[in-house]
Amino acid sequence: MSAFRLAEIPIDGAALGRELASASAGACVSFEGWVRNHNQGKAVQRLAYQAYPALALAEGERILAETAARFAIEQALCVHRVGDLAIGDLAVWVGVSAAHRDAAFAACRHVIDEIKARVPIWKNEFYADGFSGWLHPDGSPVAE
Amino acid sequence: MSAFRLAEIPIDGAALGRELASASAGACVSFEGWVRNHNQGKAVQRLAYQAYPALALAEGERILAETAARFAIEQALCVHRVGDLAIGDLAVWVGVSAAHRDAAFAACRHVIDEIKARVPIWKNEFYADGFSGWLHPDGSPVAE
Amino acid sequence: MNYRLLYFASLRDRAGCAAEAVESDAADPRALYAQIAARHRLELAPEKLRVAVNGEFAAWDRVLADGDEIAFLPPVSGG
Amino acid sequence: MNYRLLYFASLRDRAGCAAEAVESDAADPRALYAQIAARHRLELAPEKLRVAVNGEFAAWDRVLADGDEIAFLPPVSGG
Repeated sequence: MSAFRLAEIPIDGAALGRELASASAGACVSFEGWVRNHNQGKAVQRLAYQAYPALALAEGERILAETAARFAIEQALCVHRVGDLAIGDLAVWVGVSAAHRDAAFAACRHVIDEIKARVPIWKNEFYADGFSGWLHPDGSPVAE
Repeated sequence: MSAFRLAEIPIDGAALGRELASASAGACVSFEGWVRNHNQGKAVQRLAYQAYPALALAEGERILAETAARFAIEQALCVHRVGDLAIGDLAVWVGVSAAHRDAAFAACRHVIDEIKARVPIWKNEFYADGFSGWLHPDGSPVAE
Repeated sequence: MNYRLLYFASLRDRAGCAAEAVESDAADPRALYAQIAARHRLELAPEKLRVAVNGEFAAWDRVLADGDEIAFLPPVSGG
Repeated sequence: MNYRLLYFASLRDRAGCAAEAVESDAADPRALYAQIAARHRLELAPEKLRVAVNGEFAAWDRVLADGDEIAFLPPVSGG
């Protein structure tokens, strides 16, 4: 199975963690991105993620391969949700196993930073005032 | 329930993660320490953790309180196993929720570093050659 | 030439569709974007967008071939 | 005075017990450790140990009271 995946149904972080299991790994660091009820001072009611699947899968896989080459890790996995999400839902999961924790922390952080910066996935926030908006990587609204 | 706990039975990371759930948190970082099949070039067959429970609980709780005061997080939890563990077993779990990922990563790393340095828990490794040994925080054997 | 265009996020909302077939004399993505931006009144400047051709990132001056699938990508916001 | 001593890790293995009651004229942990190290042939130097009294970390020159519970703690290795 690919290391980077898109999911249209809820992500099962525990099952993903089991995929990382290894007798030679001493550390596993995971990051979960949750749908937060506020952004830049506005109350958020729900989110929708839209992806360009072919390119998102290719770019996600590239990020995980680069990460495996750069850090002393055993394995890195990432799953990103698409579609409609509610407050508290798991939007993205990253897990990294390694012999030691230095590499596991650094690689996990690297993966989520690169995913946010490079993978063609877009977040549409729906606000309490009835408006919605597509966001930039820094959380600010797209001008258009 | 206390934020720092000792467990004599397997740790359920998924259940602990649910304790961190929050509508205002956008990030959750967790660290898992797994029993590795090698240390400093020696094949490890199993481990036993011994704790000084009263002091370990007090010191663990202090670390989590210090962490909450120092980083912009919502919640931090840690559970450490005691007793006999096999290769691949989850030895320690740390989970941190926060509005943003910077604080979640930094705080999670801080907790595991401090736990390893300060909490009165001792690891006894049992080796393939039949010997066993108590370890220092850096993984080297205790001289005695 | 015949191209297939994919739209995402704010561009999809503005274009009113996720994909469309176009016939155009534009030879590269830069010329193609100028045409469709005028037609759909897209306001995102090309400097804010990335281009993908046939599922891979591409340059704005890439020479397009008949049948290519082209996407203009707004700034991403996953995670 | 009567003290209760707790042993952990390598000190427990060497002492052969997890806890013991001792009667001693030692007034602080430093003097007490010297006595029990000699009796149990403990080889860890005090500089490598920390002291706890009644479940909290304490100084080597803390004045001990009758009934205190004292632990000499080897370098920890949790996690």
